[in-house]
Amino acid sequence: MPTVLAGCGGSQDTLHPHSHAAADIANLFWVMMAVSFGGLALITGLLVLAWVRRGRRGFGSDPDDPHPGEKPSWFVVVGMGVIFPLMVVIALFIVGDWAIINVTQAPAASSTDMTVDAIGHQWYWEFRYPGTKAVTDDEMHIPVGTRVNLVATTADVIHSFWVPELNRKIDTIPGQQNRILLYSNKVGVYRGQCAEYCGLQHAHMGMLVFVQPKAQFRAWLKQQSAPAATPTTGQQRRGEQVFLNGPCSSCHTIRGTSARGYVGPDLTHLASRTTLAGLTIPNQKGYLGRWIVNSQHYKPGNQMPDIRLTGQQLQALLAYLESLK
Amino acid sequence: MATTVPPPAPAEEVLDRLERMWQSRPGVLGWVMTTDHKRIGLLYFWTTLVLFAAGGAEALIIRTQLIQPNQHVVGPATYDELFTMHGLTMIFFFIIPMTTGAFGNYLLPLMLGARDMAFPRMNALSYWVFLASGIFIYVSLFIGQAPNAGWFDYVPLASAKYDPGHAIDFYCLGIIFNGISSSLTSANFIVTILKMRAPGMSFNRMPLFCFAFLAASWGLLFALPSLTADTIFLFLDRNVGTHFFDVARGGSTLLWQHLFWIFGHPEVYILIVPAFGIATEIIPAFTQRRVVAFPLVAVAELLVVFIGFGVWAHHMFATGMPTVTVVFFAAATAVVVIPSTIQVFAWCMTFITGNARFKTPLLFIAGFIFMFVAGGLTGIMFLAVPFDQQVTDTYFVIAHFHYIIFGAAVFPIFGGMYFWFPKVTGKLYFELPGQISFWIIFIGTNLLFFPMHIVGLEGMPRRNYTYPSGLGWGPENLAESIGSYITTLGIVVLLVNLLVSYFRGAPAGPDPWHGATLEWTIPSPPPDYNFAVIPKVSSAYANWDYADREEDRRKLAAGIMVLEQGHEQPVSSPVDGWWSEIVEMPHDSPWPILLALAMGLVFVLLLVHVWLGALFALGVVALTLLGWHGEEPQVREA
Amino acid sequence: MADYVAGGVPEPLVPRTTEARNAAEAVVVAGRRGGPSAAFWGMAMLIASEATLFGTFIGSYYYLRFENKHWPPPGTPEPRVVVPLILVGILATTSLPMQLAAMAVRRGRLWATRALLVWALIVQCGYLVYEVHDYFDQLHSSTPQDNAYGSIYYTLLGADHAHVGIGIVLVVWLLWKLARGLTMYRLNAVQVVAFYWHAVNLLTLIVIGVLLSATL
Amino acid sequence: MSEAREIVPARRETLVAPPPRERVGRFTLHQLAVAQWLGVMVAPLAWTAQHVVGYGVGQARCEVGANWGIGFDTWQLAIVAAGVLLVLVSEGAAVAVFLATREANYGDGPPGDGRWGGAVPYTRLHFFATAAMVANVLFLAVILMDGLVSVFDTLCAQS
Repeated sequence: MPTVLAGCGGSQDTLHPHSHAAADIANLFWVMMAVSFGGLALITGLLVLAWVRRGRRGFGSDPDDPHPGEKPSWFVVVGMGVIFPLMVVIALFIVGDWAIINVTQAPAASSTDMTVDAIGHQWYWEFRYPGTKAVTDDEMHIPVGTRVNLVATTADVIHSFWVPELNRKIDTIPGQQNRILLYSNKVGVYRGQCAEYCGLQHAHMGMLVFVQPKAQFRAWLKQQSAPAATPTTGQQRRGEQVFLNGPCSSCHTIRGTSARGYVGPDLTHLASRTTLAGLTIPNQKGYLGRWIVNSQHYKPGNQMPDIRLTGQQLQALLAYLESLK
Repeated sequence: MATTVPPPAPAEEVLDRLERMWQSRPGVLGWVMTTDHKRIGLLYFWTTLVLFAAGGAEALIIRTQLIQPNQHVVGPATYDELFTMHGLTMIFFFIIPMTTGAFGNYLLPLMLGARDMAFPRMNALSYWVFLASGIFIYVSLFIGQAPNAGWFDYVPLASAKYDPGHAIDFYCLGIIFNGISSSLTSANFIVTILKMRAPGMSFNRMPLFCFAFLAASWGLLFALPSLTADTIFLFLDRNVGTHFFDVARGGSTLLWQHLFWIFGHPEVYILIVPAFGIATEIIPAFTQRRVVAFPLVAVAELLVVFIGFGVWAHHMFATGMPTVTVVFFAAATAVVVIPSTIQVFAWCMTFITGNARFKTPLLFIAGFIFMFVAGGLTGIMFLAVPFDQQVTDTYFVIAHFHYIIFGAAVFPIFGGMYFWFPKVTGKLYFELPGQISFWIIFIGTNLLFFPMHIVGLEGMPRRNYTYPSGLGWGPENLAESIGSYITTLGIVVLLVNLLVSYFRGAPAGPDPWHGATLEWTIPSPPPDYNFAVIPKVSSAYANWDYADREEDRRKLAAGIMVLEQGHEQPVSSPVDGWWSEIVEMPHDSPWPILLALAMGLVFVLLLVHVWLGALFALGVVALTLLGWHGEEPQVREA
Repeated sequence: MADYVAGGVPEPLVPRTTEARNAAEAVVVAGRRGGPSAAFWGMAMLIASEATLFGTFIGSYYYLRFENKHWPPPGTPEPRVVVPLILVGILATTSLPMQLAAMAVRRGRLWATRALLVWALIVQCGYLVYEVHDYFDQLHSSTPQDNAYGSIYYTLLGADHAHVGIGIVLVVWLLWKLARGLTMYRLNAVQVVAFYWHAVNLLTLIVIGVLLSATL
Repeated sequence: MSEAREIVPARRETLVAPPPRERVGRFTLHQLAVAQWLGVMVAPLAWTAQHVVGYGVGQARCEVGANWGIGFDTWQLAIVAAGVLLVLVSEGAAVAVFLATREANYGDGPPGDGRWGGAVPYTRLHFFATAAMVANVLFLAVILMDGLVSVFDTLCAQS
């Protein structure tokens, strides 16, 4: 198998948060982990103590006492087994489910600056920017330091939108409009992935979140809202014909042309992306070509059939697709 | 510490009578028609062991596939079937039948001082139904139609639209079929524990093992119907065109998840509570000390299952339920921790205040406590909803529940295998290989499961048939795979050790460990009638009440409490164990296996949509039941 | 050994089912035993499990109801109220003959038992026949394939009818058994089946109530 | 027979049912038995009811088809208050039985002398009462936690 993307820039480490929601969760984890190791150490210590004292009767009680050291043991069991853990879980409950949950739960609509719709498909993510025509797939852009109201829905089965470094995950349930706050305090690329098992290619359903400076983001959005670039060279025009007359247009949309398919991703600005097929391969001419003729090799079971094209048809098609900046 | 007096020469002719009356037919027919709980327990044991091997093989293929990024040992389709079957097998066809089926069947009557289960023929029926359901579900694998939507099988992925073919139908019918077996077993156990106790064994004199199995049986009895209803809905949606889970027609996909987890969470406790029971029998035997805080441990075993019914939605925190709802279940999740902490500290204090001898079984229990605490602590973390929403569906969760299910359920099963091996076979196992097998398994499992915490926190979702390089997941996965191979090696050592011991082991005698409960008062292997004299019980650790045991021997000599006029078994009142009657128990019967076959026919015909045929097969089931009840237990002239 | 005591009762005084070879002896044994038979407990387990199954069905019914704005959905007829209520009332009365039968068999009154069982059987069959007819009649106006409401409605109702049917089979079986005299085993059977019928009657009342709640 | 006589158990009182009218401290055995079952049963049932109804009220208040206009906080507070009350009753009963049978063991040890030494049902009463005393604390905790969040967390916000 040819080399597939190496994480493609972003990482998805829950312990490298870049928003206060993710940061709160990470800090909570560090505290819980410390306490947990304490507890594990305590129990292990007791077991070791028992091993050290093996072969001896307990705590100086006479040998035929059936309950050596029963009383002190009761104090340990009730104190360490009931009262102490009860206090710990109640504290954790209050911190986690009363304080932090107000940060991670769906944001109040009024408190957000913009909305992005994330639509899960088998097996890629589609992103729409309400109020604009912009549609992009697998790669979404948001402005830095902006409270984004992310609405997660699904076109087929249950998926789960998850960008660990920005916030917790949210499932896309048919018939529901689940929302989370997407916010980043740092420009950069963050990787996300579908987290709910959604079929054959669940493993290849990644996404990238490009967090850009506000001005840059506005420019990007403007460019994405525009219809597809009209082909300039003859090669590209032939490619367009291949696309429109071939099988492609039945599944894919290119705004500004007659291609209106909705099975596969929107390709209007394909060339402006860095990756293909849910972060399976980089968006380079070679990969794109091989993907078109043999996508089942990279992503077995995906919805796109292997397309049979002659050599120059393929070259023309690639030239056209490469021109869709 | 005094040891038990060797039994005096028994009244031979009485024992012969009992022997003749209670022994099953010789040969294969004896095993097919048997209603002897010991034979049924052994049948369960061997069957589940085979299925354990299958589930383990699936796990090994999975680990080999994930040993490094972008592997292609198996394709995604196969991988999905593998992890689905792994989950189904280990939960429904290994741990539950191994604990309740094998250990429960073999040991409960022995610990209660009974001669058989309350419903011996129903007991046989549950085994044959279990076997049939196991074959049913594994046939799917061999005809390439294995369930492939995960063991929790979420709709709409499992609906006919996204998963055509028979895969999910096999899942639905197999689960219902297996559920029938489990329900029968649990009903049988509950009645046995409540009614078949030796007269005088009041509730508070019952061994903790029995409390654990009572709790697990109640759990199964009340949890399974929810899954049954769920799978019925799914089967109807797929094959009859109903719309329970079809959002377009007013259905709800979350309904599946709710019903599934109303079963699925108690299920987790049903898996480990019998393991608690095994632990609470091994610990007293190897510390020569009664378990600390007896009432609290007993109630904790019941509470963990009871409260476990109130926490199901914590598997659904990421589905966007209202915050108030979510937090309701977080609160229950917080409190369900406490019964476990009670038991852990009770066990540890028993270790310390007792006189611990770290033989192999106790080593497994110590390892179990370590693994259980480790897995339990990560479990506590999930009560913080935001954290749960961050790591759910990642390998962090896999690590958590494998620490619980392998560490807390399977370790005691291994410990129990060693512990009761002398009782079942009459031979001693070899100690050194036993301890070696423990250390291999202990190191292997920790190497296998601990890195999953890390890789999960690094963002690796579960159920991916492969993963990209460059996200730093490689080393952990490599370690996990190596760990899986080491664990397998350890299990092989364990089984080989037991197998060799079976042929080469030294004779064990009735009571090699000076164990606490009644099964150690009788010869090993136990006679078909279990107890020559219905034992006198005046504490939860009956084998240590020497006066009572001495009295039993004198009673045998005097022919008192022998009940040899037939297939007789005393029945007592549920709480205080006042003796209420002596019942005649049924003997070998062909009907259980016939009934299981008829039921199997029903499910096969449902699978292939021969509705009328299924109806006809139901008629066959009814006729079989008629024949079953044709033979009424009456006096058998011995 | 007369005064050896275990579990509160001297061994010779403890009733043996093996001593019950005919009706009279069975009655004596049943009279002397403390508490209900193990078979009774077994039926209690079955009922617990079945009740949980129906509890799940009913929970699903209300869950789906909360998920839907209109219940039943527009276009689906509301369930009829009067006739089902009357019928279920009539069915509930069969608890009386069943209980009387259990008490009669306990006194060894074989003919009374048979007569009471037949009484109950007639009413139960009447109920089931009408209900099944009504069930298929309703299928003309709405089907389980229409929407989630139809699905849960027909599933719940059908499951309940199935349980009534099983009860009828059990009563027929009892009569067939009792035709050949009384034994301990059959005495237990009558008591157990009576128990089952009380549960089914209660279940039917609840199920019908739930289904009719859609008309509120 | 003669041989049988001499093996009449030494502690037959551990095996014979005492009369329910027998006085144990300030109560009769019968009263204690009832109190013990109250202590064991009431709290779990109270929590079950509170949990199910509380969840149902949440659904009824926040779901699509919930056009019943349920006053959420009032309901929750009522349910929680009732739950807490019942659990306290249960705990009270358990404590009473525990104190009345304080001299008995739990039945796990070898019987000592007299009715306290291990005679059923004194040990059984003591056993269940002790267990219930601890268990009820857990039910109290979970009901209070439910009450806390159902009042303070933002209502019907999607988690």
